[in-house]
Amino acid sequence: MSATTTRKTPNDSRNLQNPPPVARKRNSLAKGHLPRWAVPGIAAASLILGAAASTLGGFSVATLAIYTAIIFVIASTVITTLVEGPRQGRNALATNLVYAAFLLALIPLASVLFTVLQKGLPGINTHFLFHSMNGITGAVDNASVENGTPVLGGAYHAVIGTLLITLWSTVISVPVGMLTAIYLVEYGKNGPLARAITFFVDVMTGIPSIVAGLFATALFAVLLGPTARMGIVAAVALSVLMIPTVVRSTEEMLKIVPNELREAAYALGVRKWRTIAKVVIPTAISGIASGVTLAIARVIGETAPILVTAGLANNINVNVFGNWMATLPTFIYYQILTPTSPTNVDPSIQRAWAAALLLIVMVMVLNLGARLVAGLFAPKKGR
Amino acid sequence: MTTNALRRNGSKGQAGDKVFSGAALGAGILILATLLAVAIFLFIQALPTFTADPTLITGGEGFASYIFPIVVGTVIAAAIALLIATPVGIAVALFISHYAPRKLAAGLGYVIDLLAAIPSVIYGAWGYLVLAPALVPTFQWLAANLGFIPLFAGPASQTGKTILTAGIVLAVMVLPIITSLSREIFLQTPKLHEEAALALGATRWEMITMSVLPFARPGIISAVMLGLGRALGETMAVALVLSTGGLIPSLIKSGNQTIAAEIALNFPEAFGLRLAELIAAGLVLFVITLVVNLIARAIIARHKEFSGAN
Amino acid sequence: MSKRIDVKDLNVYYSKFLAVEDVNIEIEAKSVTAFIGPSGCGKSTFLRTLNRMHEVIPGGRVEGEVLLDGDNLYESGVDPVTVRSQIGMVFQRPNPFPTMSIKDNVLAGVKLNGKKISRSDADSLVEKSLRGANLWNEVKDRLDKPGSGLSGGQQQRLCIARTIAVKPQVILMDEPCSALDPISTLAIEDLINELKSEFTVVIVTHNMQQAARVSDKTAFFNIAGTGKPGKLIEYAETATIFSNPSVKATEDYVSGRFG
Amino acid sequence: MSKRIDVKDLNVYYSKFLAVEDVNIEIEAKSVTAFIGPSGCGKSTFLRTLNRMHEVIPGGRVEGEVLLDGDNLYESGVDPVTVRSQIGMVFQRPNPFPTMSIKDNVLAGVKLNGKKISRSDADSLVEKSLRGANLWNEVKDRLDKPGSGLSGGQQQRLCIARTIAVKPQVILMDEPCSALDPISTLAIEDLINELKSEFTVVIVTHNMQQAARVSDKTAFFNIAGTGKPGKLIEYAETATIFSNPSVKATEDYVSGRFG
Amino acid sequence: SDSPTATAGTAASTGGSAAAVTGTLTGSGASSQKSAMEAWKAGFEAANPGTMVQYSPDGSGAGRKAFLAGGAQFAGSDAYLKAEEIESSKQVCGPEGAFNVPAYVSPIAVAFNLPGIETLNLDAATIAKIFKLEITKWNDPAIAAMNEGIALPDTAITVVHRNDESGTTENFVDYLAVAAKDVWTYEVSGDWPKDLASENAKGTSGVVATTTGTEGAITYADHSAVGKLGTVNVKVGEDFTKISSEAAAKGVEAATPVEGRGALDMSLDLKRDTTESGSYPIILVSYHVFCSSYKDQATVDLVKSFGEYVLSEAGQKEAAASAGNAPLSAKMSEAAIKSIDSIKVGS
Ligand SMILES: Nc1ncnc2c1ncn2[C@@H]1O[C@H](COP(=O)(O)OP(=O)(O)OP(=O)(O)O)[C@@H](O)[C@H]1O
Ligand SMILES: Nc1ncnc2c1ncn2[C@@H]1O[C@H](COP(=O)(O)OP(=O)(O)OP(=O)(O)O)[C@@H](O)[C@H]1O
Ligand SMILES: [Mg+2]
Ligand SMILES: [Mg+2]
Ligand SMILES: O=P([O-])([O-])[O-]
Repeated sequence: MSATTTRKTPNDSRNLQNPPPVARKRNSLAKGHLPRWAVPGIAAASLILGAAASTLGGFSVATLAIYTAIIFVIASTVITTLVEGPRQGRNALATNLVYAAFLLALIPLASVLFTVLQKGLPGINTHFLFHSMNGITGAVDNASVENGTPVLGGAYHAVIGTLLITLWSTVISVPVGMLTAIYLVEYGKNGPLARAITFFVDVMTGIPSIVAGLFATALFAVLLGPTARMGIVAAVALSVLMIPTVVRSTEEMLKIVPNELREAAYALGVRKWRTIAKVVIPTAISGIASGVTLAIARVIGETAPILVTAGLANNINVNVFGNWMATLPTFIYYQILTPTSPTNVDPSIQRAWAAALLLIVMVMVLNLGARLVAGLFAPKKGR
Repeated sequence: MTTNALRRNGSKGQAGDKVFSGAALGAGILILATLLAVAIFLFIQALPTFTADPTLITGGEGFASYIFPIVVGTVIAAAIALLIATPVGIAVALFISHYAPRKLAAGLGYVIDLLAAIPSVIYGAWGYLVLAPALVPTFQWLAANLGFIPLFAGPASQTGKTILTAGIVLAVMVLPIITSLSREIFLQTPKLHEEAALALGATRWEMITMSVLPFARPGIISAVMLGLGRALGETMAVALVLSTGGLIPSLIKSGNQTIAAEIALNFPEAFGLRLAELIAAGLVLFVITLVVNLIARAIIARHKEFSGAN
Repeated sequence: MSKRIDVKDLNVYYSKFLAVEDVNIEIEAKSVTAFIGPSGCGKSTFLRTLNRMHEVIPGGRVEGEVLLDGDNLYESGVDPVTVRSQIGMVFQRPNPFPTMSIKDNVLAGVKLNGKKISRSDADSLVEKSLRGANLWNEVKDRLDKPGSGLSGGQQQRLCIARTIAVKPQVILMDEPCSALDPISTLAIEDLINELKSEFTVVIVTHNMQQAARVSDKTAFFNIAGTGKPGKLIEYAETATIFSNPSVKATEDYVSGRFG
Repeated sequence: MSKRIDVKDLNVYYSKFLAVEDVNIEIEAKSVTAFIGPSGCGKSTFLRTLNRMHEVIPGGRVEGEVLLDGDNLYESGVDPVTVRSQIGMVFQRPNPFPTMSIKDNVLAGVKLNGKKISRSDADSLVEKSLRGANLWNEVKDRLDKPGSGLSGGQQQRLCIARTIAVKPQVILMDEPCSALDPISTLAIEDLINELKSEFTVVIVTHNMQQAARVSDKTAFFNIAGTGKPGKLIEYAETATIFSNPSVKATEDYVSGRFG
Repeated sequence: SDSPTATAGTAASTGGSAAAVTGTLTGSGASSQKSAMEAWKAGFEAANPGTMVQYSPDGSGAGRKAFLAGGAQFAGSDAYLKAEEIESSKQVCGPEGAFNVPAYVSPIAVAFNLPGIETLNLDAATIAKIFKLEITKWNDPAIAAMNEGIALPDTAITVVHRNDESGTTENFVDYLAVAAKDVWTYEVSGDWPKDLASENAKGTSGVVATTTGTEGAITYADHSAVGKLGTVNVKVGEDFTKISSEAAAKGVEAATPVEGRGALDMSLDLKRDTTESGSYPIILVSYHVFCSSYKDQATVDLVKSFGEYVLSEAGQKEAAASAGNAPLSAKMSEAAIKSIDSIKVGS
């Protein structure tokens, strides 16, 4: 029984017509709680101190931001601890660090995106988007630099190659990866085979991409002879890299589908495979979709395995079963590392960054697509 | 014995189950077979290295002394990457799942996922064009003030192309892998358990440590392992960012080398025994991954009884 | 059409742990049978063996026979799917499918098995089942909304509707009303009485009044102590169990003087 | 020590949906108050507003005041964490922490407060709380096993033990016994009677007998129809509600003649 | 569209060659030839409609390996086939094996980043000492002695070398090992000596970019790629030779054929320590490797007509215009064309 209220004895009537007590004391539940202005206040103070500290050791925006952030994290943690106690202090620290981590993660993203946009945007035009590099020689680039005419040649052939090779590797990896994950979660019952697969899938994540490429090359050399460089070989190499990501993320997502749902379906006389296909997978689809997207993003930017499997082409090739193919990463790679004209590298560099921008946009679109798909099937409630 | 009525039409539709479970099993076995094939391929191609005269191996002192510094370099780079990416990745995932305003969260997750969309060549180019020069002052400061620690022994690199820079680039590349997988799992934490913690008077952070993190623990470890795989196997970004060299403890001088980059840098010109050496290096990387995963498995298994699933 | 169930010398295990021991029971067609007993005595475990849902749990296995109109559920060659489509089940915790709308939840048993059903048949089946579960009025305007948006009681009734919709021959219910208010409970009890005229119903309940109200026969399970197996102590007409049980433990339990 | 709760003009929303409208109620210290009413009428929703657990649900918000001994829980500057550590809650569905052992589950709330607790104190607290929840005998040999391995009823009792262990000033229980057998239920009811001498207890129940047995006062909530907000219809001494209610709907409900 | 230059019209056909050839020709090898190869490919395909040339710049080693395995019809290589490789080529090329012809000459510049200084005079020993990290300041007396009148800064020298195995490195260190044999005692290989720890980068563009971004840096790279960096005039005899295509061509003239090779083979031993004034000794000769016989006439025609196009005046001019390399002398081209002309159908 707290003595802090002036309330009279409780009354039994259901209608609370009594006016509220006139002189209410400060809310004892709010005791030891920082006022609302505390956070902005500490932030402002940190900014001032941060500015002071950074001017001491050579002012720059970066040091200002860093000092301010550090001072803010420490100060708000300490003040919260002093006023609200250690538990709230830890909570405040965790909150600060979580926010700081997010901002920190944005820095490289912003920097990379800025770099790509700054260097890539000038090169994006319809000529670039819809033409290949066929017939573009150093002389052409030299001419466009010397005459100040627009850069010729584009990434169309590489876009086609990227789309086709990625499509084929997805077509190979997603069924294999998802089925494997299904085996692990729904059928394997943690038996020796399931444990072996889980373990080796993890090991598979560590295969360096170039080794995957060499492996695919060797495999097809055995099957088709030494000249076998083509899109499908690259797709197989990428699949080796993609499958473990698909398996792992799908497995994790399937595991957290509650057993209750499986039981509900079984009890309705639904076959196991239909339960998996119609109940378990739709429930986990959002996570699976983002796992697959991640896996695609993981391989769509690969260079090394493409070079040894699909060669390099300047012209458009839509046949993954014959002739060489370029992809955006190999295109970027060679435009940067061995520019078309060594003496005038700017056109190549511009094409490389424009292609990088293109690739990022492609993955973004893919990502959006996956989200859309996931949204259509995902559990209708939840966050 | 009378015929069992339940058995009569029992097989109807059972084919679907058989096909499906067969396909699932087949897929699993296919993966094992592929991996076995990769291992055999690596082993056969690497074999000349192990039988060759040690003086013929690069460095002239046998394969072990050739590979040892690169293994250490690989481990250093991957360790830097994971030391940065794991806490940041988990924190970012938590930010998106439990801190950010709900309406923003999905969009923010998408933004971070974008990091995964950037090809490694671009990370490499960004690393040596933007990041490395930007880090030079920091390296110089570290050399001047913390130079007594061998890790920061000076003189600092003029170009900023050091193993630390490579590690940071790898961390950025690994981050979205850890974040997006962890985030999905954090979001799946049963509401019941979160509410149980909150109703006991837990703060948000306490709720996270009581219900979210324990639930997500195996998933986090998997995510980190996936990230580790990427960090270990990444070729092009390291090849472009790192100014390679022999094994040195300092993280802010040029030096060190990773297996994947060693392969990528030397493969084009490699021939005969040198090629076998590089493939053997790939085999070693394979073994490293195997060992690390064994350890991770052991950690997960130790807590199996208390796993969050079900 | 409904069928009888005969259980002979049934032992139920979780891996090595014997959870329920040596049950012999005969459940008549077109009757309601209630299982009662203290928590942990194996009522749920035993109930699940009646439609082979027990097998779904890792390590779950049985010894003995369960006969559905003389056909052994556990005979080799019997497909558990066939068994379960004839013997439906409602669980203790409501578990609607979160990815499906209310309507699709009701139709789940039909649609998930890939059976074609016309739109109008589907609509009338949905309405009939939801009415049967006393949920129609509350959800008729939001049949396309997700089932997980309902309150606990509403969710459980949705699960009952879903089970009714597949028209099984036996319906097993594991404390179906423990999340329901008295009105819904009464409706479900009425429903059970209706179903009885056509189907065989087995219900686990903690509510003695409910057992007394709905069941024709009652089985009392008990457990000697932790780690010991649960056993069927007494099985008789409900009236007998509640008024004149032959075993002391039963009398103690139903009168609340237990333990 | 226990505290009283006064609720003034409370409206509870899920985003724009008004789930509970205009509740005024005074809950006395050291008393047991029961909330009854049909499913979906907002009992759980309202109960959650009493310790700000309502805020945890997306879109959940309130208008009005809830006073704990005169201090408004919803005043700006009040930390929900403080509120919840004084007002504990037991949920409808058992929710032990799956990654913790039985013992750690009981101690979960206690450990939060950062106070160092000696091994022997901890052990005795665990025993006391588990005994209070009538679970001690069943689990005393496996305190280090995960809590998720228990049966439903056992899990719920574990959650009650966990809440008791933090010794809150008010305990809110949302159908705590709906998953329990009569013996455990009786034990919990006895426990509530004991707790009453020190704490304020608010319990949601569908079981009229239970409300009659344990509560001093009873609040009857009702809902006019789907989509309409739930309302507090009548609040009075339990004896009055069950024998001589002043509103017709209450009488219909408690006598089972509702709807 | 596959014709981005349609409006530019640079790849004008210069009239079809005698026999109309068709088909796809596959090559693999040195990345340094990529730019020139793009020019040859464009010129050749324009002159011979119905042909396609695909060249994968995987690296010389990979190219030779692919060629020897039958995965490519010709290889581009920064180093000629060694005797044992010619031996093993007999498996795919028939009893007479494969042969090398020079196709591409590239002067290697020693390039540095010192604002305001465009050229420096250095002799082989000083260059070797700089790259050996013995001379560490730009105003070192050894440098100053050869560069009177140039204000050398007190900047530290940052050596930048290739971190990938490379033909450029091999030719550069070969020059150091021959012309400054007292100073440079390391084994000649495409890998930079492991003991010399300094800055490095991948590829020609990598070292150039790193050098351009680091004041006081020095590197070695294909002359066409050094851009605005300063270049070293190398001491040959008593004079300092400024790097140029002509000086490089002169450097190649001084080379002698490798002994013990077949009649078709045109592998060259470069004379790094030539004293002939006006010739530039740090050069890289890149070869095309062909089989002396192919399985069918169509392939023979295709290979011959491409190989000869590369060596023709038009081909060499196109390459020089695109890749900035040095053309082969007329004499050498003629000899090489003669070798190619004798390619025949094998058994
Ligand atoms: N999945 C499982 N694995 C191992 N043991 C289990 C499992 N589920 C239940 N048990 C044990 O089997 C016994 C019977 O449990 P069961 O759930 O059938 O009891 P119940 O009578 O339904 O109890 P309640 O009334 O609480 O639902 C208990 O001792 C329980 O601990
Ligand atoms: N998370 C939510 N979002 C939106 N509406 C909700 C949510 N939870 C419950 N509701 C709605 O609020 C109303 C009150 O629900 P509540 O769960 O409080 O009822 P209840 O009286 O506790 O029912 P029961 O006896 O079944 O537990 C119902 O109409 C329900 O559909
Ligand atoms: Mg049960
Ligand atoms: Mg409720
Ligand atoms: O042409 P490189 O071998 O020096 O890359």
